[in-house]
Amino acid sequence: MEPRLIANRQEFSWKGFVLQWEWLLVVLILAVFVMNASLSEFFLDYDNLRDATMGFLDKAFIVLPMVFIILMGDIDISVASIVALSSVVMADLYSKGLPMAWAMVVCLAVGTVCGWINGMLIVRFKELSSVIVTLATMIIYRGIAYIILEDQAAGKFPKWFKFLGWEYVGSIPFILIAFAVFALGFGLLLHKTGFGRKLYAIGNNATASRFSGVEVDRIKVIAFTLAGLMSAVTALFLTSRMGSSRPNIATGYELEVIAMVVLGGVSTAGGKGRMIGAILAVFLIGYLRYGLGLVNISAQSLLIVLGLLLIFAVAVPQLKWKRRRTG
Amino acid sequence: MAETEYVLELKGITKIFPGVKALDDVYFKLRPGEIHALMGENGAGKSTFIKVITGVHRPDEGEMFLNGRKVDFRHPTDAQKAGIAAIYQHVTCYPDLSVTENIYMGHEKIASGTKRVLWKEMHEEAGRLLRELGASFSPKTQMGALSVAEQQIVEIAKALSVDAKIIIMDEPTAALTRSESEELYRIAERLRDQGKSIIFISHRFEDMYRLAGVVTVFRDSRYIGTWNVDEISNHDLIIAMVGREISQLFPKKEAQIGEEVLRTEGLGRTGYFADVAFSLRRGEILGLTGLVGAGRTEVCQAIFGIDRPDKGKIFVKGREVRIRSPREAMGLGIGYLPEDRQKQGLVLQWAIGRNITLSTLEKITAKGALQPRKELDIAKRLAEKVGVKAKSVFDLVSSLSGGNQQKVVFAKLLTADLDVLILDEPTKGVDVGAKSAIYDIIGDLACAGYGVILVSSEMPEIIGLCDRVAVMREGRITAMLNRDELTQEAILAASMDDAEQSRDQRRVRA
Amino acid sequence: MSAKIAKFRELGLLAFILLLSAGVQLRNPSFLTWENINDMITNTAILSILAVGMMLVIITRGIDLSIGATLALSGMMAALTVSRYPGLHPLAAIGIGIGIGLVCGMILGFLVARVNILPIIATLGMMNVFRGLTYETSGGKWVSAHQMPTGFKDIATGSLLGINNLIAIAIVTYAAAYYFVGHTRTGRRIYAIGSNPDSAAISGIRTGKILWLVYTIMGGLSGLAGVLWVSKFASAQGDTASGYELSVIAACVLGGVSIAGGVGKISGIVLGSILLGILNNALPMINVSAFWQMFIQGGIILIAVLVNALVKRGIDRNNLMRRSI
Amino acid sequence: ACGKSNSDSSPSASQGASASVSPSASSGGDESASPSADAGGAKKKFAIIFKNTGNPYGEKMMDGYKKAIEELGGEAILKAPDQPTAEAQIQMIEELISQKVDSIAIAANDPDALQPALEKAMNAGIKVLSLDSAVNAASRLVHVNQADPERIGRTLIQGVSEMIGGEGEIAILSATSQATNQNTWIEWMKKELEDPKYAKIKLVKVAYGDDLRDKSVSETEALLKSYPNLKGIIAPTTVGIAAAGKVLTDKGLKGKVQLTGLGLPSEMAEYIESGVCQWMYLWNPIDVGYLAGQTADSLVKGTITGKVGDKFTAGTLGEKEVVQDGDGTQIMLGDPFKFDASNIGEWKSVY
Ligand SMILES: Nc1ncnc2c1ncn2[C@@H]1O[C@H](COP(=O)(O)OP(=O)(O)OP(=O)(O)O)[C@@H](O)[C@H]1O
Ligand SMILES: Nc1ncnc2c1ncn2[C@@H]1O[C@H](COP(=O)(O)OP(=O)(O)OP(=O)(O)O)[C@@H](O)[C@H]1O
Ligand SMILES: [Mg+2]
Ligand SMILES: [Mg+2]
Repeated sequence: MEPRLIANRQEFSWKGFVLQWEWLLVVLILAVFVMNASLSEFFLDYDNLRDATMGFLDKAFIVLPMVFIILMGDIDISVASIVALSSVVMADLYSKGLPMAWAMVVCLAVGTVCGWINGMLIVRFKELSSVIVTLATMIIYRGIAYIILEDQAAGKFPKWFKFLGWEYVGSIPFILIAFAVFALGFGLLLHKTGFGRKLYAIGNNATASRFSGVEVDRIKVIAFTLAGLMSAVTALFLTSRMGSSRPNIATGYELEVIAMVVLGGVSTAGGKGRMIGAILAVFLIGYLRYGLGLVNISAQSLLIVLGLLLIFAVAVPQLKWKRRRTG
Repeated sequence: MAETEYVLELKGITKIFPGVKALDDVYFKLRPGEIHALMGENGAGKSTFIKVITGVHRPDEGEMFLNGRKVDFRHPTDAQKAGIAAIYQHVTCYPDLSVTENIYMGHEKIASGTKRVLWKEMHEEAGRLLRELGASFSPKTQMGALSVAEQQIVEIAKALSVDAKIIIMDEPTAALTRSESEELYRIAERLRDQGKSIIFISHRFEDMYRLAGVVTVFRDSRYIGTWNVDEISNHDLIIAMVGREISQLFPKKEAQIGEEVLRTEGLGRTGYFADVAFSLRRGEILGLTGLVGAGRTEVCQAIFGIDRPDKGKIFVKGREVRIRSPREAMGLGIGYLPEDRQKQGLVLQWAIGRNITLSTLEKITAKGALQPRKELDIAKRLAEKVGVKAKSVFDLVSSLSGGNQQKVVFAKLLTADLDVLILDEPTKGVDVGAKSAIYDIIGDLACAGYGVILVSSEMPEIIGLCDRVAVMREGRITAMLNRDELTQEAILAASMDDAEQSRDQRRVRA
Repeated sequence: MSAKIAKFRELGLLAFILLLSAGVQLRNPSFLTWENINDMITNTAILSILAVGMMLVIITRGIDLSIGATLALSGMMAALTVSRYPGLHPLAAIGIGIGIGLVCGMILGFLVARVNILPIIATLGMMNVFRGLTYETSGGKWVSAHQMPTGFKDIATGSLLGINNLIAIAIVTYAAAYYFVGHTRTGRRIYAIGSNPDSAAISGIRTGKILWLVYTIMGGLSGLAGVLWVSKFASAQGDTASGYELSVIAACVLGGVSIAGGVGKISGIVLGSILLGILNNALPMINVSAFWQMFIQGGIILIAVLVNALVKRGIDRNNLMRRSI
Repeated sequence: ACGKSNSDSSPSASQGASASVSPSASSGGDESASPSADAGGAKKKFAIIFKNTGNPYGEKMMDGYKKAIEELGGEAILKAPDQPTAEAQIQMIEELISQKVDSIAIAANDPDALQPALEKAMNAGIKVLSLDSAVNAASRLVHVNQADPERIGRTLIQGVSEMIGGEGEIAILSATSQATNQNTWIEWMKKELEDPKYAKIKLVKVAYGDDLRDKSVSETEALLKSYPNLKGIIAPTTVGIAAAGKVLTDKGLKGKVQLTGLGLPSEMAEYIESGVCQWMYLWNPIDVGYLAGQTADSLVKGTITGKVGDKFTAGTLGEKEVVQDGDGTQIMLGDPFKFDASNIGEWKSVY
């Protein structure tokens, strides 16, 4: 049979370039900047813009692995509890005399183990969805945090620990640098490695991935473990920002994180979306909140704005798609 | 006028799917009280045509007349109301619901006043329909608990439950045993005698000769012609369907048979298969056939590490191995082309290139990073090798025709260093041209020293391509036929039991 | 075969509940008294009413995270209305609550069925909106017991034929739902959509309409629950029932409703709600430390779902063994 | 109509009968009466952060704060997050630092967790004080204390002892196990119980209703069943005491089980009028906010620095003095006010 020639170079398409989801986010961020700048004289101020990132980046570390998990069509609602548990363990051990550096290592280890347990339960019990498993572990992990610290707060960390959440390297907040490094790492992992490719494959078609030799279970466990680890990283920064720890910290973070991932264009139906989108969403929500905070908008109005933004952002591509299908 | 003569008439129907013209200017006429066979190779467009009639798909061009009146079905319910019922090829069941509900979903019996669902009546009626069809399971059974054959019977009952003027059956016998088929013939004839019209699709010639008065043939999405069954010879019919002499289809290439690469001994998985023993050598094509549901796929997937067998041994190149995952199987040199290419073989939303390299990402990874250049080169080379018709490796797989999709799955297999290829129904739903191309590829692979296991339900394919054939029935190998023993009769005899009747009952009870 | 599994599941859950009750009874003899059982069921009534709606939503492969907010909004609106017009008939207050809930549900249904937004996102977004509106309408105030007419408070404390109204309403809801999912065409089609959406489309079922209906029902029930909640506790707050959706989902899951869709029985969610009700009631009574309560609760939920999964596996395996191969 | 009520019936312990603390004042418009600022425009900005939004107690406190600030010609910024978390309050503090406010008054969701954020604010020259629930001494210049925790704890025990006739089992229904205010009060209650005169009173359990209605109800019911001889319940939290009142009402236990604690008059009016709860205590949140506003202004003006012994005139509340409080300093509003059937009718519509 005569071989047919198949191109392996892609022509650059302006349409494809322009129609990327991320542009919508960029436009929205610009809009937020313009709006905020016109609302408050304090918004366009280098120090303020910089310090604002310190306020909203703590949970952004969880956004990175959550992108992986949602890409695969799963979800992890236990992350906030993992933050609480690993933070509480760290604070408790430190207050019992463990050197701070070791306490931080234990914090990361606790988060990793919690994530790993989630992952193992999910792949070992395929008949249970990740919603149920992480719903149960969400209660359990926070429950353990309560058992450990009871009604106490633990803290009085060494001075240098404050560095994580409050200090600058040069004039750039350390947390921003740390986030940039992690974001780059997770972005490369997702877009440049076989691991990332497999995540997409699983999200699009887990069965076909398995039949193609992709170690679906292993990858799921890794993704959930990463979510645990990054929750512990969040715990480090959040604990540093609060200067102490309690079992009830990070309440409600899971939904905020999921909202950011979804707003970033990552589809919970699995298999679609990019890291950059989620990162943009972090900044979009962060600066929107911050800007509205500068004009002291009420908490309830802020809730409504954020809810509508989420709906609007996911509805737009649906409408576009529908029109294309019918027209 | 023709209005009185035909209950159903379709003219110039064209249906285009993204990338595929599934129907191209097709004609069809159906008389009352007629059993009309619709034949054609896989992918000829038969099922699509049926879905046009039942309002699932809307044609891009063409007209449809019911009793001489022009109709335009926008929704399956429109067709139902017009008295058309269909048994679809791929079972469309609700696994979580009862048999009764599966039969009546969409046209439940309800009390006229209270709108209450009349369970008792439906169960009784369903029970009656099932008894008529010779099934002995209760209508209250959950659908998901039934075997494929039993589910097919439910589908038939579903079509019968609507008091339809026109009944369409898309390969209803594919999963049935001979006695079950007999039952179906009887019912079809009775319906015909009541003045109903039946459109009947089947790949089995015996079905057509036993039942149909008229046969229409499609080929490559086109209408070829309509004949009275007793007026056309078998030979001419095959030429009409295939477009050439069938011997051309299977150019058996003689490969060098080498050492043994795969052997199983007493392989078994509780509830699925037992005592499966065979060996495979380099260059050999081993056929694995039997009726649908005989357990062939289960055996293949057990060897490939999808499910774990709980008894027996597997030897690869003489060494006993335990295979726990597809990845391990591939590491040992075993590749599997799955039965359902859309669900198991491909990531449909992805481009050709990515699909091809999915199973061997390690090969295109250097220092942890994927090498896009290398990836695209490999994809291009393999796509060209198996002859995918596409513009570039960036074309989405979902835009390809079934045959081309299947070729992409083949290309995936070729990326890895394999010795054994297990091909599960590689020509299912593939058009004629692609089919012969696939046969070519299979022949080439054998020549290149792969050991090939070819699972197929198509008799000519098995007979034309294989060196040896294992026939399975109800989870066991019932015959191992050498090339010189290969006849249709021998295979059929091994796939169906003489004491079919008693076994049917046993299986249904299980 | 699987029908048997379902039955077995429920028996297993029932056995678990009985064991748990026996254990609690040993530690606190006042657990299985008529009064306590009555209290327990009354306290579980609202949860179980919501579980009915949630079951329908989950059967269609969806989820509704907004019910806590819908409940708060409709409860608040009903309370504000009765405090402004104390002469209003209690049934009218219930009507207002249900009406507001229905509107919320219809909005969600529209987003899910028409705009095609995934349920988890649509309900997450609207959860924020409804919660924000609750604060907005109340202006940060609570509606307290003394602002509510006695008739309104009697909705929850009064009784019907000797049965507390809450229990009676829950029983009526269950009976209606039982009839609806078991004996009406639409009810059965909800299962069909969850079991196999593609087949449902081929069978001529209007998927969009039914999805819309399901979310509307969920909204209506949340609205009803809102009025009952406010009446029971004689107080309406902006943060009423925040996070309650998770308890409701847990009740459904414990009751055997499958997140994969298509599966769920009224009897199952009754048991699921009762198990949660017992946990809420029993843990304070057996004198476990407040700090252990959460852990025990989560642990029991996890054990219950894991045991369920294992039991199901065992049964599947048994069935395979019985096949004649 | 009840605007004529004078200081005797006012929950404010301060002697000056003031418009700001009388019931009628707060039901009137809250913005109109403010004397205009110095026309130049550079109004000083005073911010208050309450625990969470949608809490009438907090709304009243913020009203009082705003009242004071506007009287003094400043600009009041009222903030509260939607969830009562320290994390959200940290973000709000950041937002206020960016806005270069002059003072932040905060009712803290966590005494320690705000320390780094508040230190940053103080370093930026912002005068920080806490009110209602304190932050630790290092995070504030001064704390505005609604009432002495020792007095609250002891008074509640004295109250319940009087109600049950100095004999029998009692239980405490608190908010969350984390709530620092509640925990301090409970400590003092236990200390008071050590007095031999309470020998016949036995504290059987401290239960936590988490400030959730449903949980508080379950916990109350469990108390009643587990301790059939229970004579009294102390609930030092607004949601808890109302939930307990509801349970006692529904179960017809009026007179059999006594209830007291700290509650909002509006929430408790029903149960005080019916006699389920003979009396309970609270301070006037409007006054707490008002005093905080006055204190903030004095801190900004430099009248006081937050050191022990500083004195200033807190508007209609009169002269106030900074006193020692553990490591830090505080300003006391006064004793908690007792609400009973005689005065509840007047207060239930106020807060
Ligand atoms: N929904 C669809 N989208 C895209 N292509 C489709 C779709 N359905 C069918 N096709 C394509 O249309 C062609 C005709 O398919 P059809 O199922 O009608 O064939 P068939 O004659 O019934 O074959 P078989 O004998 O295997 O059942 C095939 O190439 C198939 O891949
Ligand atoms: N009711 C039943 N009783 C016994 N065995 C059953 C029953 N239902 C299904 N099975 C088994 O389930 C398996 C399903 O068949 P499988 O798909 O593996 O067979 P197959 O031969 O590959 O069919 P196909 O040709 O469709 O690929 C078979 O092994 C069959 O024995
Ligand atoms: Mg077909
Ligand atoms: Mg098969």
